[in-house]
Amino acid sequence: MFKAVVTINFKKSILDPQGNAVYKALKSLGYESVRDVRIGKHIEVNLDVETKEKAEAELKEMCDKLLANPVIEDYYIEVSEVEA
Amino acid sequence: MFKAVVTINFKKSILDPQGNAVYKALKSLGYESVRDVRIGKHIEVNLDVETKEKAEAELKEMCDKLLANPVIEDYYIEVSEVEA
Amino acid sequence: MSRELWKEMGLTQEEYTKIQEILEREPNEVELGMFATMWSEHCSYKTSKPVLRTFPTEGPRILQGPGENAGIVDIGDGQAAVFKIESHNHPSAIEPYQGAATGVGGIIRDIFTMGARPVAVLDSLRFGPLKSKKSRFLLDGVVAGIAGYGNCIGIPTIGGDIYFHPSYEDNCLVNVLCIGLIDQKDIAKGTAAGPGNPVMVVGARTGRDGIHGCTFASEELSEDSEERRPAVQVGDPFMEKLLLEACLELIKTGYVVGMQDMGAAGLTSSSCEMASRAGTGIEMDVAKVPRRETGMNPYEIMISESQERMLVVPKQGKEEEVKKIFAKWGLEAVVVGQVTDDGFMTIKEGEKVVARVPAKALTDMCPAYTSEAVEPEYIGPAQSYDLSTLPEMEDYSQTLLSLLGTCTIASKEWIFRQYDHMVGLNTIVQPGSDAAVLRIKGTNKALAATVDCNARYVYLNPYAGGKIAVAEAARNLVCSGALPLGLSDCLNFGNPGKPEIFWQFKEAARGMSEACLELETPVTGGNVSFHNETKGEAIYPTPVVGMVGLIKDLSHVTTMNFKKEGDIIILLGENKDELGGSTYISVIHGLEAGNAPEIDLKLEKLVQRSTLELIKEGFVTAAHDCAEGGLAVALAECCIAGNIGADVNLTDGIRGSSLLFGESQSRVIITVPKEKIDAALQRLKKLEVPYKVLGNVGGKALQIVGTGWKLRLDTAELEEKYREAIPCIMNS
Amino acid sequence: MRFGVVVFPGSNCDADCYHVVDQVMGHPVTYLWHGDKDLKNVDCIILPGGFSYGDYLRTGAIARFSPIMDKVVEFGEKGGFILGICNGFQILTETGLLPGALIRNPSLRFICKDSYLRVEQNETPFTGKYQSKQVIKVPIAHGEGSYVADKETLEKMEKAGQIVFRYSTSQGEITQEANPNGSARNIAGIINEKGNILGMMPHPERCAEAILGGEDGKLLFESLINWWQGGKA
Ligand SMILES: Nc1ncnc2c1ncn2[C@@H]1O[C@H](COP(=O)(O)OP(=O)(O)O)[C@@H](O)[C@H]1O
Ligand SMILES: [Mg+2]
Repeated sequence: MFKAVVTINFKKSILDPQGNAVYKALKSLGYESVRDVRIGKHIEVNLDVETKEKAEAELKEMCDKLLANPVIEDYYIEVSEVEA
Repeated sequence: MFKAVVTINFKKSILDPQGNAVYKALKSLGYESVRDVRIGKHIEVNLDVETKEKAEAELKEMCDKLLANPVIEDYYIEVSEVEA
Repeated sequence: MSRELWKEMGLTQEEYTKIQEILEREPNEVELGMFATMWSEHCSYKTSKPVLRTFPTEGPRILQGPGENAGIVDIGDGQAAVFKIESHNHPSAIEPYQGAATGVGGIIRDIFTMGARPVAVLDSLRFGPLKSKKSRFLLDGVVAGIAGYGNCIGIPTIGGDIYFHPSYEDNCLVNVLCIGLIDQKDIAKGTAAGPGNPVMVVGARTGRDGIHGCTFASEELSEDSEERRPAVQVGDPFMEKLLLEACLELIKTGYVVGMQDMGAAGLTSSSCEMASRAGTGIEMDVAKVPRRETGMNPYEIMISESQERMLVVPKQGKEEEVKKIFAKWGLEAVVVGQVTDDGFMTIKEGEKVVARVPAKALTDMCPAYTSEAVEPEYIGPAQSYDLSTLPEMEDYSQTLLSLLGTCTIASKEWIFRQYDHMVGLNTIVQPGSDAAVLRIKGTNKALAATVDCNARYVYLNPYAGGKIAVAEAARNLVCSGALPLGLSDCLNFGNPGKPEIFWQFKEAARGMSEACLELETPVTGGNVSFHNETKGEAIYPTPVVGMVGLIKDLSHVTTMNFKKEGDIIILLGENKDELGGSTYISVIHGLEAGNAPEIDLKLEKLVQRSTLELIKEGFVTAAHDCAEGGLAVALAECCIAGNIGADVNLTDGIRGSSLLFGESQSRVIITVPKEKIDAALQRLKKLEVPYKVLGNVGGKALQIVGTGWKLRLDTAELEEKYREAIPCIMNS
Repeated sequence: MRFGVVVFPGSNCDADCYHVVDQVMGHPVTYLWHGDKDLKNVDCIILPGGFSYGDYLRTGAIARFSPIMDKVVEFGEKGGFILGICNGFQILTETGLLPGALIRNPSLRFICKDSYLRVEQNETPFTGKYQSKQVIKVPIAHGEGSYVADKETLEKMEKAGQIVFRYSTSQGEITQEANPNGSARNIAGIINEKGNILGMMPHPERCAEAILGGEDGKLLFESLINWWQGGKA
């Protein structure tokens, strides 16, 4: 069994309304030291495949097809083996 | 400058509607090997503080106060130093 | 200047030469970018203008026709309705959620720019058939995007229309109409009058969003378009809500000279249009424009299409007051320049002048193109297709069920349940009827609104189809008890450079104009979306009509659901043996042929006037127009909505299929209580409108008896077919 | 009875609540600005629906830190009446004035429609004019209205009679099909232990006038005013 963690963020130049709102909220709560906030998705997928390579390949496909929106988002995949 | 990555997930006991929907969608796309999907938030916060300890402490406070809702969510913080 | 640059920006040789003439020198990159965006089809209407000029735009109720950010009609008591429709087709095809969401955001800004409070949104959608995965993906995303933006900002989406047809498979259409309410004394315009007055940028910060969005909208979609994806922007409805409140608060102070939203071509279009309208110039420093990203150059700042921004020209000396109001709403407001009297757009970066162009050159001097118009070859054979030889279907009940289960006819609940259609506490007729109705609080009046266009008719006969689009919209309003006031149109077509497409465009507009004149519904504005084609295949010509009407007394509000056992059903208008362009021949016989239904505007007007008269005189308990699927579908819809059956006799000397499913125009079904029937019939005779008593409301089934045939279905069965069609496909 | 409607950035049912109190109920009402700290001496605070702070991060999460909210919490803890509708309910759970949380509808879609509610508890200041087990028709309009709480909390609330409204069929049956958003135990509205703070996802202000399709929501406002004027629940 493999566990894949996919991190999805807006592309750098794309407006991140959520991140913005949280940035302002943190500032108004008095966290002066905050410079920047970006909010993305954290997706954990457990996969029952034989090899890490297979898991990575499948995940990449899933991201391109469904999980991420390549028009506005970048994604990053990390796969590790776990106990079944 | 420190960069904190906060990962926020629903508690195990809470049904994750988005994870569920994505799980079903992946299955219907033919990804038979998928066992489980959980969807959470990935928050990146850049902080201008002196030490890693300070960054971690501030982040923990932010999570308890605002970023996560302890009734339904767990969070996990990772801080690393970055170029200003 | 490298040759490639102006070409890359989408300008023609002729245009480039003209720019050189105007400036009497070579333009620099910033200037070229400003010209390229302002002279794009999307902003300049260079191809469509000569045709648009033929629309009737004046009338006793028209306070503002085309030319401003939105049209305005007088609704009495010193109040006015402000409305406009816009397309966001290309962005939605590429990123359905954000494309549709930012489309909603854009049109809402056009309304509050005029000082009006937006009170309703309607959406007009076209997709490929839902059996395709891509179409389902697009529908899902577009609806979620409209919901995401409209619900968040708190403006109800009260209606719309939607068709599914293969011609939209690669070019979906997303048109959005927004309506606002205003006290006439508060009307603001997009002018930069008064040299010396400050020019302020308010709202969101500027980023590299949608650089070249409007040139993008003026091209065909191709594989390349994927590369152009940065043209897609992310909307921030929360920001827009704040902007809306701040702008309306500002207008109330009386400090505003002019205001305009930054839509396509961003800072460039808003500033030069405001200056051009006022006959002034503007000098501004791009270095003062608040930015979200670092390292943006003047060119990028001038043409960025970042959302949720406005340009405001307040009275001199009121800058601080403006800032205070925006600060209250957590927004930035920054003086970036001032109005001048030299007629020039002078753009600086710090002290350095980076562009200097006459404002009017950008807005008015783009060469106009008169395209050639040639009747397409398909028209002749399609129109003369002999439909009289079609085999008559035996089982009309089954046919009716099939039609009710066709996505274009079936209930659109799956869509409008995702829209908050109630917020604002004004929606007194919710989506699902002919037109949506909004009460106007504090008065006894209401507004009705609808969007309509049957593109199959327009495809088969653009001239008739154009007329029908206007007539149907007006008819829908009348059925709700409203007097139609005016319309805003969104003309979605293929590449106008093709003589066949331009012919469709011209003919449709000609038909629309005639109908506007006859029905007294002038055009108050609109939008043109060309280049809706992929690999040379154009969409069906789709001139969407968004129309607004006034209900003078709340007691006139009428809905389509059959109400009471025993009410008498009357058909106004005439049944004809027409099947051309009908949903019936498309669904049952797989044909897109025949001529569009005939339309006699005099009869149309008479039917509409009579319907409205009877409503006002209190005779009518339900009214519904006959549209897609014909009389049988219209009757079924009235039964389903009322959860009650009907008994109907159809004894015209016309074959059953035409009688039941033909889409002859100018027909309205009304019901009248039994005790009022004699008086009602007398009224109808006096009005000299053709009518027929069809039968009465009651029971649990819809039964229609003709000469030698009978159709009978339980309302429960009708309802299931009608309600389940779209959810069944979308939720699987 | 004096009402105050809190306006957060992004509130969009604030004017609707104001309208109902003012025009339908005929009682004094004032807006309370999120950035202020003055409750203007009101007797009941309404936290209206909408998308405060865009509902970014989590619904109601950011609104909870508005300056006015400190005062609202204080007011509630002292026994003042608070009615949280939709986003207002979400804010109340974020502040902890009400238990549990609201998460996304399982369909992941926004739902706007009439829903039937069974009145589970009519012995509160907000519901005294309803019959026990009366079925009322009140619209919902939300994307995140699925109520969750741990079992212990749910049990405790059941016992204490804190569950005020449940989604039901038009006949008053509590079924899965009648539950539009997957809420635990069909919960549509709850009250705090003291009985002065009510949170609900459905919008009573949207059905307080016949012209809008129903008046079932009006009774909620009437109940409250009646209680205030000394009538019994
Ligand atoms: N895209 C949509 N968004 C919102 N409401 C819609 C949409 N499409 C259709 N509706 C609603 O469904 C009802 C039926 O629409 P339609 O079949 O186009 O009616 P008609 O033929 O009378 O114009 C109308 O009330 C309309 O507002
Ligand atoms: Mg209709």
